[in-house]
Amino acid sequence: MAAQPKEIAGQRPSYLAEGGLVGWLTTIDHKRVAVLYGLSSLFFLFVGGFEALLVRTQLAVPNNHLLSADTYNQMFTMHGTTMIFMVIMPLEIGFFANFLIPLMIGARDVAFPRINALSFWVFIFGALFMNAGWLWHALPDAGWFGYANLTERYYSPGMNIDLWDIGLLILGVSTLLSGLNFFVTIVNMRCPGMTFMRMPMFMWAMLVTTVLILLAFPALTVGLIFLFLDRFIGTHFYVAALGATPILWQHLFWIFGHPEVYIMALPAFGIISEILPVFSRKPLFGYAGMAYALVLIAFLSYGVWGHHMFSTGMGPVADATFSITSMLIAVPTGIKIFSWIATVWGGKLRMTTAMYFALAFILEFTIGGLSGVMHASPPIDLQQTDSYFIVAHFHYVLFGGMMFAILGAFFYWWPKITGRLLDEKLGRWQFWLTVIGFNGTFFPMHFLGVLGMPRRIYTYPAGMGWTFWNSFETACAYLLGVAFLIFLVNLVRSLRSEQAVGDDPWDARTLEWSVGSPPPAHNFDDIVTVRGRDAFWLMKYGSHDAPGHDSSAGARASAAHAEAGHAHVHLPAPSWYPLLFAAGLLVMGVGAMTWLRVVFLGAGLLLVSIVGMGFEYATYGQETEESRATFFRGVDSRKMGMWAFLGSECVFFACLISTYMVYKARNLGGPDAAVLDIPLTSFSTFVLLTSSLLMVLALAAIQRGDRKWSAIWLFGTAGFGLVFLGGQVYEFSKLYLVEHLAMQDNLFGQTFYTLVGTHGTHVAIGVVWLFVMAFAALKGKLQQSRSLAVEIAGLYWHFVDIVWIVIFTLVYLMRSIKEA
Amino acid sequence: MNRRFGARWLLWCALLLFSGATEAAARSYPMDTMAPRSDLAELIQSVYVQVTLWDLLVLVVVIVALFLAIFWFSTRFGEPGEEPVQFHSHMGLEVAWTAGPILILVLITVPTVRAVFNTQPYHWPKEALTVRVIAHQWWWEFRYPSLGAQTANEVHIPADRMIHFELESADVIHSFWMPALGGKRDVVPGQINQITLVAKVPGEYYGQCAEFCGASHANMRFRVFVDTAEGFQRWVADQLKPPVMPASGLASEGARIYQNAPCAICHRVKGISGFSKQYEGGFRGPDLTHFAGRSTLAAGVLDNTPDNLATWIQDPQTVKPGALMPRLGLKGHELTALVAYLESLK
Amino acid sequence: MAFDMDPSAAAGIVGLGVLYWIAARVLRRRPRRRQLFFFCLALVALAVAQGPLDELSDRGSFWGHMVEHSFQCWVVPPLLLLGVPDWMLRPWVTRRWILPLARALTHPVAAFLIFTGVYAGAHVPVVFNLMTDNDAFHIAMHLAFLISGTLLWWPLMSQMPELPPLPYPQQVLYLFLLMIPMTAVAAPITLSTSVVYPWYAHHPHPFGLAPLEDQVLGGIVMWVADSIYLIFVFTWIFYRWSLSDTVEEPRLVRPAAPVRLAAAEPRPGA
Amino acid sequence: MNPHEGAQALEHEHPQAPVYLAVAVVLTVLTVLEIAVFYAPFLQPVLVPLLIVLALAKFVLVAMFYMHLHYDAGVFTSLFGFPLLLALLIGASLLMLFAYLAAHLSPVIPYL
Repeated sequence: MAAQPKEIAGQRPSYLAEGGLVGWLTTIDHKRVAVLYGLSSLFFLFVGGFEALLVRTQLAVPNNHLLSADTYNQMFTMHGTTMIFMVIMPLEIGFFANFLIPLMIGARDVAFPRINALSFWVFIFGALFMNAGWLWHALPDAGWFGYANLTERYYSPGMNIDLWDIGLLILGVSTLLSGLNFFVTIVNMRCPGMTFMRMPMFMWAMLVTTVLILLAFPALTVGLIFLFLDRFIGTHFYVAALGATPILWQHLFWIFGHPEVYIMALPAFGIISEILPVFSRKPLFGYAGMAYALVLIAFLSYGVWGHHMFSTGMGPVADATFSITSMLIAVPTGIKIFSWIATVWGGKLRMTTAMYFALAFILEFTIGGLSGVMHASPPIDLQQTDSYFIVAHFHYVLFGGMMFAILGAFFYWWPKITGRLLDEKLGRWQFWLTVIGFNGTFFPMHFLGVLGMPRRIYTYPAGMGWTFWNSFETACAYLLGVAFLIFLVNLVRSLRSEQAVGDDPWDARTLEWSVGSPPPAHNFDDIVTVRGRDAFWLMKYGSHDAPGHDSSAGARASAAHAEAGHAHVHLPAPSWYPLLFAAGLLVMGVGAMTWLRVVFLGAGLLLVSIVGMGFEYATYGQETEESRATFFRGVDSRKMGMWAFLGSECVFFACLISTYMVYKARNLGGPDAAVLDIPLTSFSTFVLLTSSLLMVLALAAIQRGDRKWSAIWLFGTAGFGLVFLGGQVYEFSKLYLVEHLAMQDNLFGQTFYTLVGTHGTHVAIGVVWLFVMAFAALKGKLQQSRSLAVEIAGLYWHFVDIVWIVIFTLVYLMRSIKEA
Repeated sequence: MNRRFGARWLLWCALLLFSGATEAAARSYPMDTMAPRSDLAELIQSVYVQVTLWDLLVLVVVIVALFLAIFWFSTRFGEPGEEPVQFHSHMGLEVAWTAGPILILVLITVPTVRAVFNTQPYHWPKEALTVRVIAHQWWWEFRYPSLGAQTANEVHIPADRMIHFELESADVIHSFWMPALGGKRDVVPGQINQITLVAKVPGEYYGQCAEFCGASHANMRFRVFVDTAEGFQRWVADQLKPPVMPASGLASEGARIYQNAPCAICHRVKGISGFSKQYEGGFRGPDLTHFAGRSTLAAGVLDNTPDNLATWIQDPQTVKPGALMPRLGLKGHELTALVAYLESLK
Repeated sequence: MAFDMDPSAAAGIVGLGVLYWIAARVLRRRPRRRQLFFFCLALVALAVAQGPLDELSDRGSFWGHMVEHSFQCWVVPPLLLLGVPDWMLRPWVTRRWILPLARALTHPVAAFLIFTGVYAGAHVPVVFNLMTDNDAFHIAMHLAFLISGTLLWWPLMSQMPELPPLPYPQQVLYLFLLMIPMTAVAAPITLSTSVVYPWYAHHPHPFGLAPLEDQVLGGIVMWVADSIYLIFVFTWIFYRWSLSDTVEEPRLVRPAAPVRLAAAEPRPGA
Repeated sequence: MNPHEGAQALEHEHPQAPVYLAVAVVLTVLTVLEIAVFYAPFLQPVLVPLLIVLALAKFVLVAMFYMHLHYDAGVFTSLFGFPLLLALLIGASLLMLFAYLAAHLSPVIPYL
């Protein structure tokens, strides 16, 4: 927050109070990290908007020469990637969810504060890395989805696609980590009394979103790793000449792609489900139905990705199946829309700007959803896909849906975040300009789609009947630009104003309004007990004779009690390691584009920051009283975090193994699975199984408090791990030198080396982790109370062992099975 | 990025209003997806209309409910009033608005699944005319294996006869889209997709590549000429005739220039220049044997007129940025001679 | 459809009813009206399965046979579990040597494996032919379906604290894992191009269906009916989960003064 | 997976060494069986189902005992079970989708 909001008299010290530049660089308070996310994504919002205006101006008239072809391709690609990965997701997940989750569930902070800071720094470095293309006129230019073999080195030789590939990998790490963090926070750190069915609906939306993130991003990571190997090492994962097929990229991308659009949609549903009840003074209609709709959308979203690929010819059976599942997903969305209208029905509506945006959301999102149902049926999709009809559909869903919800959220939660109200008059101006500009820009795109204007064309001939609508849209697009400028003015003016706003200006219903606005650094003075849905509304208007109601009349204890409460709260200290981790990742990315040794430098930075974070706090691995109080049936957050991470690793290895089995039948020539050496790998399997045994013995020893034996077993496990790695290095070199199985010219070779190599890398990471543990045990730092650290390392190690069991069977023992 | 952006901005605004008005009057929409001219397109159109009607019904219900709710229940800001009834669930209502959409979806799914299986037949009658469509980076090549004819960017098909398009790609993923004659089908390297249709109304129809395929994706257009049976026979006969060898005059001079210029490396004129053996590069240009017979030039970007041809040969990059055709540096008399020769290849 | 039921099935249904009545008398407790209703519904469903459906399948209709199996696996056991109150089973189950056995059998993994074994085993051509050829084995198979079906539904619907049901999220996981064996059994039958079970090849099929069409219809009954059925069960589990949480919800008291929400001045102290 | 201890799972009832050794022995036996099945000529026709069953058994053993799913709260089982189920569904559907491509579309013909 460049302009430090002036301290208002009588205001308790808010989270924005202390910390200069160093305070902001090392902060791990979820509210300050959220503000950092908010600022950077607002900046990228205007960058994306600028790219959109360039695209619209180029299309204003036929045969326009404002932008050259490749500049236009770069602009529309960056508009898509920026708006999705650097604006909507960071705003919804990094800014609003990050700020509000702990406040809404009555927690002091997120489950892993340092990972929260780390995911911000990784996000900002990834975004800057991808946008570095502005300097050399080499921005990514193959569309936000980057379909295969146009992204191969042969067809896009420049560094454009490298920036996109590595940038997305870095952004993926950031989103995956924040998803993991919020999942554990919501499941594990709800205040007493707040069961799943009493959480605010925004918490349900974020819980389901984090599950989607955890299980969708691995598919994108696998696809990007294959593209990275294709472009840098010369493998042919998507090149048809060697028997591979570019359709594999489309499958992997859209397995991530459709859950991704729900990762963006569900937080917006949550925001709307929070705004509507407050300004209608009525509880949300059909709470159970809404939660059920969220869960059903999440489950079905993994079964619908094929509707992006109807025109690639997957065959009638696949088209019919994906069409049915895609239409099924419209049912839960219908439940939500009707429930929102029922929430507004019969209420006393206060038409603030936030309410205007929420109501406009319902209308615009319905239009977008219904135009979506049209191309869920394959015959219609053959006419509509890759035409401007699709552009109209997803802008109605993304802009009319997500952006309206985000703007509504800004107007609704701004007093909570900054302690000031956004000006309603400016807000009204901005709302009407946005609605007119939005509908004017994007509704004619339905006509252009029906009139056959394809997507992503940098110019079009005259006489096709498209010119009028394109010019009309460009004019309205500038109107939108003006609306967003008004929004910026509104934000800046409110930060400079002196106007003090009470803690609860909207007489709202959820817990975050029970603390001060802006809230103090430690959120809650004493942990709240919740007795029903809309916890704060019950505190204000609930009957006071209900059993178990605490003595203090209102939610806010008296100031004196607050001061006392303030003292005993222990806030974790700021730390430099998240910034170091992100810097290490950035250096690795830059190294991949320049020299290999820079990659190793980056990896070193990464290792230092991880080990540093590991031992930064004296209580690492200990379950403090504070953290145990609020756990979900006594389950430790760190263990739940590891299990969630292993869950997403399951999907990661599933994609890798399916690629191996799919490509095994398509190998055109050269050595194939018959060259694999079974005796050697059988020995490796025994080695890994024994290392698992040693691991659990080490854990048993630590839990008994036996320091000597725990060190011995840990060194034994790490040693056996090394033996396994040695076996693998020997096997790879024998295959490469003796059997001439190379990655570059053999489809089986590349899938085999990638799959077993990735597993080998996981084993290597495990070995390093175990050696660090072993030395810590040797030096006495791993007491019995910190046995959880060894248990978590054990979970990771056993998971790596399980994956090897699957690989050993599917790859080695079934080598003679030809067709998968 | 173009530095002159700021200065010329106002000019565009003036131009917008003028061109907008004239354009709106133009009636012809060549790429209109709602004008079916083949059995495949009519099948798609029927499902299109049904689903759109169901969508509009649901949209009307939502709009009416929403605006009624807004106008009946909104209050002036701060106006006192009694607390609204805090009802928050009603089982009958919730079941209704779950069952309703499911019913509508069943009514949509039945025609959709039936249309899916009709539009992708596994096998087609023997007498269907097979047309091999080969997509290159930014132009289309058409071949008639049973007739031995070959053309580029313009395909002729007989009306009222089953046509079986076999789609192959020579480089990246493209998408073969003829809005009037049926949906699009991606052209994926490594597999042969197919579209099977019977064109009903003779005429000239526009088509364009729909899958982003690089710099000049926007300039990868093609024309489909649906001819009557005898019109198609006449066209095939023309295509099979050997190329015209001009005896004298400017055209013959152009022929000589054509032979020793690098044109012959990538382009083929039957009988005069095959692909030279020593050129291993995978790239090939369109077949120019009957170039003059085509109405458009450079994959539907320019009309086939001598001066358009001259601008194209002089500098292909301005017409199609990223085009793989090099700038030959021909000028003046040589250029007009070559143009005359090419225009003589009827 | 003539209602001539197989004598052993008739005896079974009446026996169950009498047993239920005697147990209620002996333990001198009346089952709740809802439980009685569900139990009668279970008996009716069993009668429908053993009566007309069994007769239809005897006349050679494959899909009729599959619907009968679906009744025995998906309809009768849940109704039985809803109908039989826990206090009626308690004296039997809590015997010293029965409880560990019951605990092992109703363990989710065990119940799942037993049901999958029976369900998949029955559809292996060899076993199926044996079933169609000799009636005693056929009846034994149907009993096996009923028993393994009841075991399968136990972790989802048990009312006995000694053998508790699974927590709700795991019930959903248990349910969706169930889709895999069902698809594995139904898919080959539906998609196979030849008649899998020879007994149906040379038997006349009612409603004029060809043997292959009958088989595809039977396959679809198993595949689609079961997956749609499971989505309804998933909805029912979610609904029960949402009911279980809103235990004591305090009454709302109307605020005394009408609330003036002018944004400027702060709200009166709570 | 262990509902019998009711909702409040006992966090600190750790299995001791003998349990682990027993599991290790079973795992080793299963691995030896797998390799034997691979090399046994008469088992080749039924190789795939046998190997899958053995691998599944080892998978469940390691997950239940080494990773304490048998002893810990049920939430971890769901946390690991759902993604596993999703992984199976994604893998199966990718295999079926590409099997269709291989069966119905003619292989790569150099386009010249």
